[in-house]
Amino acid sequence: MRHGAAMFLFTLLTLAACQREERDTRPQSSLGSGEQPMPVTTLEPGGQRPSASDNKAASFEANAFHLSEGKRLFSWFNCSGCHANGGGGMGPALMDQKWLYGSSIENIHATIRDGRPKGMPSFRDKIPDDQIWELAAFVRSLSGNAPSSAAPQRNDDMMPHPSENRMPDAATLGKSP
Amino acid sequence: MNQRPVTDLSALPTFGRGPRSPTWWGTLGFMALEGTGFALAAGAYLYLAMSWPNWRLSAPEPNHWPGTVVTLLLVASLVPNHILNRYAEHCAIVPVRIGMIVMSLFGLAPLVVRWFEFPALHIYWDTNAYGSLLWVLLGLHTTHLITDVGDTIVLTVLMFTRHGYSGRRFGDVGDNVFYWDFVVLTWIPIYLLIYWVPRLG
Amino acid sequence: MSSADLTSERDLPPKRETASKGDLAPEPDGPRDTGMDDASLHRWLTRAWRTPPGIIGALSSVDHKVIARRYLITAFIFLCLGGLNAVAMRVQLSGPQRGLIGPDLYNQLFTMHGVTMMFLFAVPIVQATGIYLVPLMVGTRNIAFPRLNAFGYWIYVSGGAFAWISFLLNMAPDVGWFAYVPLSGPEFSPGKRADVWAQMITYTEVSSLAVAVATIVTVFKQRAPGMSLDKIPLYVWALLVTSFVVVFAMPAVMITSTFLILDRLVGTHIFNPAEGGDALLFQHLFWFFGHPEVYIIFLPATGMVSSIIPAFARRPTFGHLGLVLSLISVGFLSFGLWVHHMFATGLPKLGASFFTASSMLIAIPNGVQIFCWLATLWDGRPVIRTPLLFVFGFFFIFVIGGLTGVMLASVPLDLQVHDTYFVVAHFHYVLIGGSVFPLLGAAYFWFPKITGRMMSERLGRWHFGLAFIGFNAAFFPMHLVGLWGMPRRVYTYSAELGWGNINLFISAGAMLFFLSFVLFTFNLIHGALKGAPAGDNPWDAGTLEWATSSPPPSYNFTRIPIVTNVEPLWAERETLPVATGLRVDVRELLISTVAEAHPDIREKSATPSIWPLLAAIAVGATFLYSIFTPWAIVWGAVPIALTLVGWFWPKGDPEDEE
Amino acid sequence: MKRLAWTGFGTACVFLQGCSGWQSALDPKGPAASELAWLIWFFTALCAVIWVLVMIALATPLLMRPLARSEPLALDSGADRRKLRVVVIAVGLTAAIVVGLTLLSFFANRTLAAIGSDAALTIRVTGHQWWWEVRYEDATPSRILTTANEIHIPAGEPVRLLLTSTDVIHSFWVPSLSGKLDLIPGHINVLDIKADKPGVYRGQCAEFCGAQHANMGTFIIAEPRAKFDAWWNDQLQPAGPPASDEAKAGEDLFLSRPCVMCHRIGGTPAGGTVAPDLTHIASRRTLAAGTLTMSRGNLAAWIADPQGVKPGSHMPVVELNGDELNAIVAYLEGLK
Repeated sequence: MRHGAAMFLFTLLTLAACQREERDTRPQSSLGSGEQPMPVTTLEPGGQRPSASDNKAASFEANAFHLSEGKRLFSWFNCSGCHANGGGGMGPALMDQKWLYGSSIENIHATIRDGRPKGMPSFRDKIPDDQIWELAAFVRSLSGNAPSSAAPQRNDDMMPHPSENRMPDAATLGKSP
Repeated sequence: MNQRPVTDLSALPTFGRGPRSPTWWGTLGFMALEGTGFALAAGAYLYLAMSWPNWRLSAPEPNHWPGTVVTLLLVASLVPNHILNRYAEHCAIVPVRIGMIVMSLFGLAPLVVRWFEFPALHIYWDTNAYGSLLWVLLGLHTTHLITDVGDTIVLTVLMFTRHGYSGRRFGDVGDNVFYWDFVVLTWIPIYLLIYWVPRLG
Repeated sequence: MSSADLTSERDLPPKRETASKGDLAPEPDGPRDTGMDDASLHRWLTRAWRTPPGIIGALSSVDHKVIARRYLITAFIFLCLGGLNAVAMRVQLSGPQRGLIGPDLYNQLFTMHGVTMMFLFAVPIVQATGIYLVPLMVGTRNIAFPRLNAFGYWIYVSGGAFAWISFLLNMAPDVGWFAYVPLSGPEFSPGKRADVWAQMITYTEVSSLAVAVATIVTVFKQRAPGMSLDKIPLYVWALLVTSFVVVFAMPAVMITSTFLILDRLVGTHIFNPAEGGDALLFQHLFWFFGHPEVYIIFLPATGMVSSIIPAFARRPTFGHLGLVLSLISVGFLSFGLWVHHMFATGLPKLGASFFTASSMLIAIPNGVQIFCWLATLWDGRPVIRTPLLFVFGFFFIFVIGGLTGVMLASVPLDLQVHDTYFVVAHFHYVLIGGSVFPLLGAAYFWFPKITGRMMSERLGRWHFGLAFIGFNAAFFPMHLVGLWGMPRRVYTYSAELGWGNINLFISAGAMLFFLSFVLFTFNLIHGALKGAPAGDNPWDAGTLEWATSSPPPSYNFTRIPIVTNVEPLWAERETLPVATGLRVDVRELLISTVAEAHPDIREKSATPSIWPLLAAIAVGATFLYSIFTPWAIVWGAVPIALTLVGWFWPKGDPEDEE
Repeated sequence: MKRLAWTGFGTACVFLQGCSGWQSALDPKGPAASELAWLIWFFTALCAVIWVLVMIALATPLLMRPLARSEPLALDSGADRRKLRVVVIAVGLTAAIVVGLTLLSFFANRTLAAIGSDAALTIRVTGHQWWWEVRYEDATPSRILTTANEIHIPAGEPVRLLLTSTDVIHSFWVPSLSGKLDLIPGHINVLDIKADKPGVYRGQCAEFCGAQHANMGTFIIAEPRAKFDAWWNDQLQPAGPPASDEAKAGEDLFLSRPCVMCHRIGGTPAGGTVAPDLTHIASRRTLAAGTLTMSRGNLAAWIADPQGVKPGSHMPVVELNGDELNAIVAYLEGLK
C-alpha cells in the first residue's frame, strides 16, 4: 500500500514538476516565431480561449522560470509606467478579472505583440517572441491565473501588493482555502 | 567470556521520578533544543533591530493587553501546576486527575486569548521584517503551547483510564509539570521582546 | 515534543482507584537471570528482545543494532550517490569549456553533492555508528527512547529519498548546500527548487536531533555499573559531546530554513533589505549551525581514532583526561567561530579579528588530541592492520587540513582564498581526512563485530593505497589552483586561465579515489559473505562491545557487565564481573546514576511498534505538502497528532501485564 | 615515499603552467596582494614545517622494534611521564604559534587597511547577474561615467571601490591586486585597491550567484595617469556617427529591435539601463563579462546565440537574418 501511494505521488510529482521546473532559455524553434494558429481579434468575447492553442502557451503558462522571467521583464521594460504594478494607471489594471481583449495567454501575447487601441503600443519588433510569452504568462499570474506552485514569489523590494503566488486562485476566486 | 556475578539488582525499584528517570533527561534535551530555537529567533529579531536605526520601521505600537493577559494566565498557572506536582509525587490519583483537568483548562485559556493576540500586534507578517518576526516569535510560542496543551489533554484522558494508576504515569505527570514550567519560562522573554523592548528606544 | 511523548508505553497492571492514596501495588514478578544457565537465559532474553518476524515486524523494529544497520547501509548508498555527483562534476571540469554539463544541471549537481554528503551521509553515518556502538560500549541492552530512534531513521530515509526524487524530477535545489539568500530567496529562485532545500533540511535535522537526544540519555542514564565519568570510553565521550553540539547547532539551521520558506511561501520579509530584513542575517544563522556541523562530523571520528589506536598500540590511550577535556573544549569553541566563514562580507575589522583569535584557538585542543595519539603510538612498532593504516592516513591528511584551516582563520589571508578551490581542498582534507578515513578504518575495525566475519586484509591494504593516492592526487592540487584564482562552484572556465592541465590531473585523481570505493564495496560484500569467522574479540581490544558475541544478540549482553577500568576487558582477563537480578521475560534494562553510574532503577524499554513509521509518514507528508502551501501544517497536524497518540498510548499487552 | 615523489612530480608539472596566470594570488601586482602573498608563503612555510615534524613523529614508531608488551595495561610509568613532558611542550609551542599567527594577521590587516586611506578616485561597482556595472564618481555630474565589466584605474594610485549589488550576492576579486569582498544588496562595502604598475589584471566573481557565476569576469586595466585621464574623457563622449552604410543600417536595426530595450548607447535614443552600457563597447577587451574576447566573429556569435555562449544569461535570442546580424555587428564594432 505504501508502495502504491509512493508510486502515485511520484507520478503526480513527475507530471507537475516537468512543466514547472524546466528552464529553457533558447527559443524552441529558432526560426519562425510563434505565429498564432488563428487570428485573435478584438471582437473576441472577453475571456474565451481560442480552441486550437499554440503549443508554446502550455510550456510558458505554468512554468515557474518563465513566469519569473516575465516578472523581471515587466519591471525592466517599465510596464509599470502605465500599468502601475498591475494596479492600473494610464493603462488598465491587470490584477482584476476584467479582460478587455481576452484572458487566455494567447490573447495577452497578441495584445503585447500587436498592441491595442487607446495607447497599448505594439512590441512586435521590440521584444523577442519568447519574452512576449513570458510577459503574457506573468500578466496572467497577476490576477491569480497561474498555478500558485509556479507563480512568482515576492521580490526583494518594497511590496505594493501580495506576491503572485499568494493571489487567490482565479478559478475559485479564493473560495477554497 | 566467562561471567562472575558480583552484585544483584533485583531489589531496585522499577520507576523513578525527576532526574532519576531517563524521560526527565529526554525532556530536558528537547527543552534545550527548543530553547536554542527560541533564542535564535529572538536573536534574529535583535539583530535586525540593531541594524535599523528606525526599528519598528514606522509600524504602529502593538496593543499589549492580550499578551499581558496571556502572561498573567501563564504565571498564575504555575501555582496549580506545582500543587499537581506534589500530588503526583505522592501518587494520589484523584487529586492528580483534578489537577490535570485544571491544567488542561489553564492550557486552553491562553490559547483562546492568543487568538486575539495576533490582531493586537497591529501589523501583518507580510508588511515588513518587524511584522514578520513578531509573527514568527508568536507563532513559534503558539506551536509550543498547542503541542503541550495537546499533550496535557491526552495525559489527562489517560489518567482516567485503567492505565492511569501506575508509577510510570505519575512520573509522566511530573514531566508534564516540568515541561509546562518551560512553556511559561520561554514566554516571558518573548513577551518582553514583542511588547516592551521596542518601547525602550 | 514534551514529557509524555518520550515515555515508554509500559505501565503497571490496572489498579482500582479505591487505593487512591498510599503505596502502589508491588511490581509483579517474573523470572530473573540470577542463577539461570546460559542456554535458558539466551532463550528467555531472545524471546523478550527479538525483532518480530515478518515485514510488519521488521518495520516495527526498535533494536538499536537493526536501526543502525539500516542507517549505515542507507548512508552508504547516499555516499555513493554523492560520489557519483562528484564524478560527473569532475568530468565536466577536466578541461576548459567542456560542454558535457550545462550550468543548470551543474548547479543542481554541486548542491546535491553538498547536501547529500553533509546531511545524508556524514552526519547520519557518524550518528548511526554511535547508535550501533554506544549502547554496546556502555553495556546496556538498547538505546534510550528506542522508538524515537526508529522514528529518526524513517524520517532520515524519507527525507533523503525526497531530495533525490526531486533531483530526478529536475527540481533539486540549485543554490548551493548553504543556499544563501537572496539567490535562494523568493525573487531569484523561481519554482520549488529552493523550497526542497529548505524543507528537506528542516525535516532531516529532526532525525539528527532525535538521535542526539537518545544518545545523550543513553550515555547519561544507561551506563553499566561502575562506568563512572572517568571510565567512559573516548568514543562514547566523543558521541556525547557531538550530540550536545547537535542539540545546540541543528536548531539554527532549522530556524534558517524555516525563515527562508516563510519568505518564499507566505511573503515574510526577514531577508528582504527593502522592508527591514537583511541578507547577512541568513549567513549568521546558517554558519552558527554550519561551523559546529564540521565538528559534528569530525568529533565522532576522533572517537574512532581513539578506539583503533589503543587496540593496535596495545595500551590504553595516553592522556585520557586530556583527550576528554579537548573534546569538550572543541565542542564549546565550535560555537564561537562561525564568523570566519563570513570574512569576505565586509564585517567590521575589529570584530573579524576577534574571530581570527577564536578560530585559531581551536587548534590548541585539536593539537592536544594529535599529540596524545602520537604519544600513545610511541611505545614501539604498533601492529599494522588495515584500520591502523587508515588512521595513519588520517594523520597525514587531517593535519594538512587543520593547518590550512589555521590559514583560513586569518582574516587577510582568507580574503584571498575564500570561495576558491583552496577552500574546497581545505575542507575535503578536513572532512575526508578527518572523518572519512577514520570511518573507513572503523569499518574494518568493527565490521567483524557487526557481521561476525573479517574483511580481507589484503584487499584492505589495496583499498587504503588506492584511496590515499587517489585522494591526495585529487585534492592536493586544488590548493594550488585556488591560489591561481579559480573560484568554487564554476561549471566551466576559459582556456586562457591556464587551469586545464591541473584540472585534468585532479579529475584523474578523483576517478582513482572513486575506484577505491568500488574496491571497498567489493570488500564489504565479500567479507559479509565469505569472510573468515571473527570470534568475539578479533583485535583483543579492551572495550565492552567486544565482550559479547559477534554479531551481538538482540539483547546485547546476557548479563549486565560491571566496569572496573576504562578498558574493562583488559582489566578483567579471566572472567567478566556481571550484575544479576534483571527480569528476563520483559525488556528490562538498568538505569544508573549520571556521574557514578550506580545502579538505580530497573526500567522497561519500549517494545517494537509500527507507530514510529506511521508518525514518520504523517510528518513526511506534511513537510512535502508544506512546500506548496502553508496550510499543510494545519491539515498535517491532525494525522501527526493521531499517530503520536497511537505511539504513546499504553497497549497493556499481556506479555507486559503478566 | 614513492607515491609522495609521484604526487610531487605531478604537482610540479602543473605548477609550471600556472604561473603565467593573470588571475593568481601568487603573482601580486599591488601592495595589498604583495602583503597577502608574503603572508601566504609565510603561513605555508610554517605549516609545512609543522606538518613535517608531525609526520616524523608519526613515522618514528614504525621504525622502532615491535611492541614487547604482553599485557596492555602493564605500562612503563616512567616513559609516560617523559611523554607527558613532550606533549606539554608541544601544546605550549602550538599555543605560542597560534598567538603569533593571530598577531601577524592582525597587523597584516592593519597594513591592508592603510593602503587606500588617501584614495582620490571613487568607483562604484554594482553587481548584476552576471556582469559588473562600473560608475566613476565625480563632483561634476557631467563627468560621471558609467561603463561595464572593465575598470580602468591610474597605476600607482590607490582607488576606492564602493561595492554593492542590485540582485544577489556577488564577490569582487582580482587576486593579483587584493583580496575579495562581497557585493551584498542593501550593503555598501569599501575595497581599496592599488596597482603598482600599468597592466591588465583579471578577476572574477567569487560568490556563487546563479547560472552564469562561472562567466562573470572583470578586468582591471591600470594605466599611467595621463592615459587614464584621456580614457575617461574619451569614454564621456557620446558614440560617434556610424562610419559606413552597413553600420548605419546596423544603428537603425539596433534602435528598432529588442537591443534598445535594455542597452544604452550615448548619443542615440537607446537608453536602457538594465544591461551593460554599449557606448564604447568596441574599446573593451572582452564581451559578456570576460566570456569572449572582443572580435567581429565573437560579437556576431554572441548576438546570434547568447544562450549558447552563456546559457541562462539575461541576453535573449533575437531573431536576425544574416544581413541584419552583419549590420549590427558592423555598427557595434565601430563604437570605439
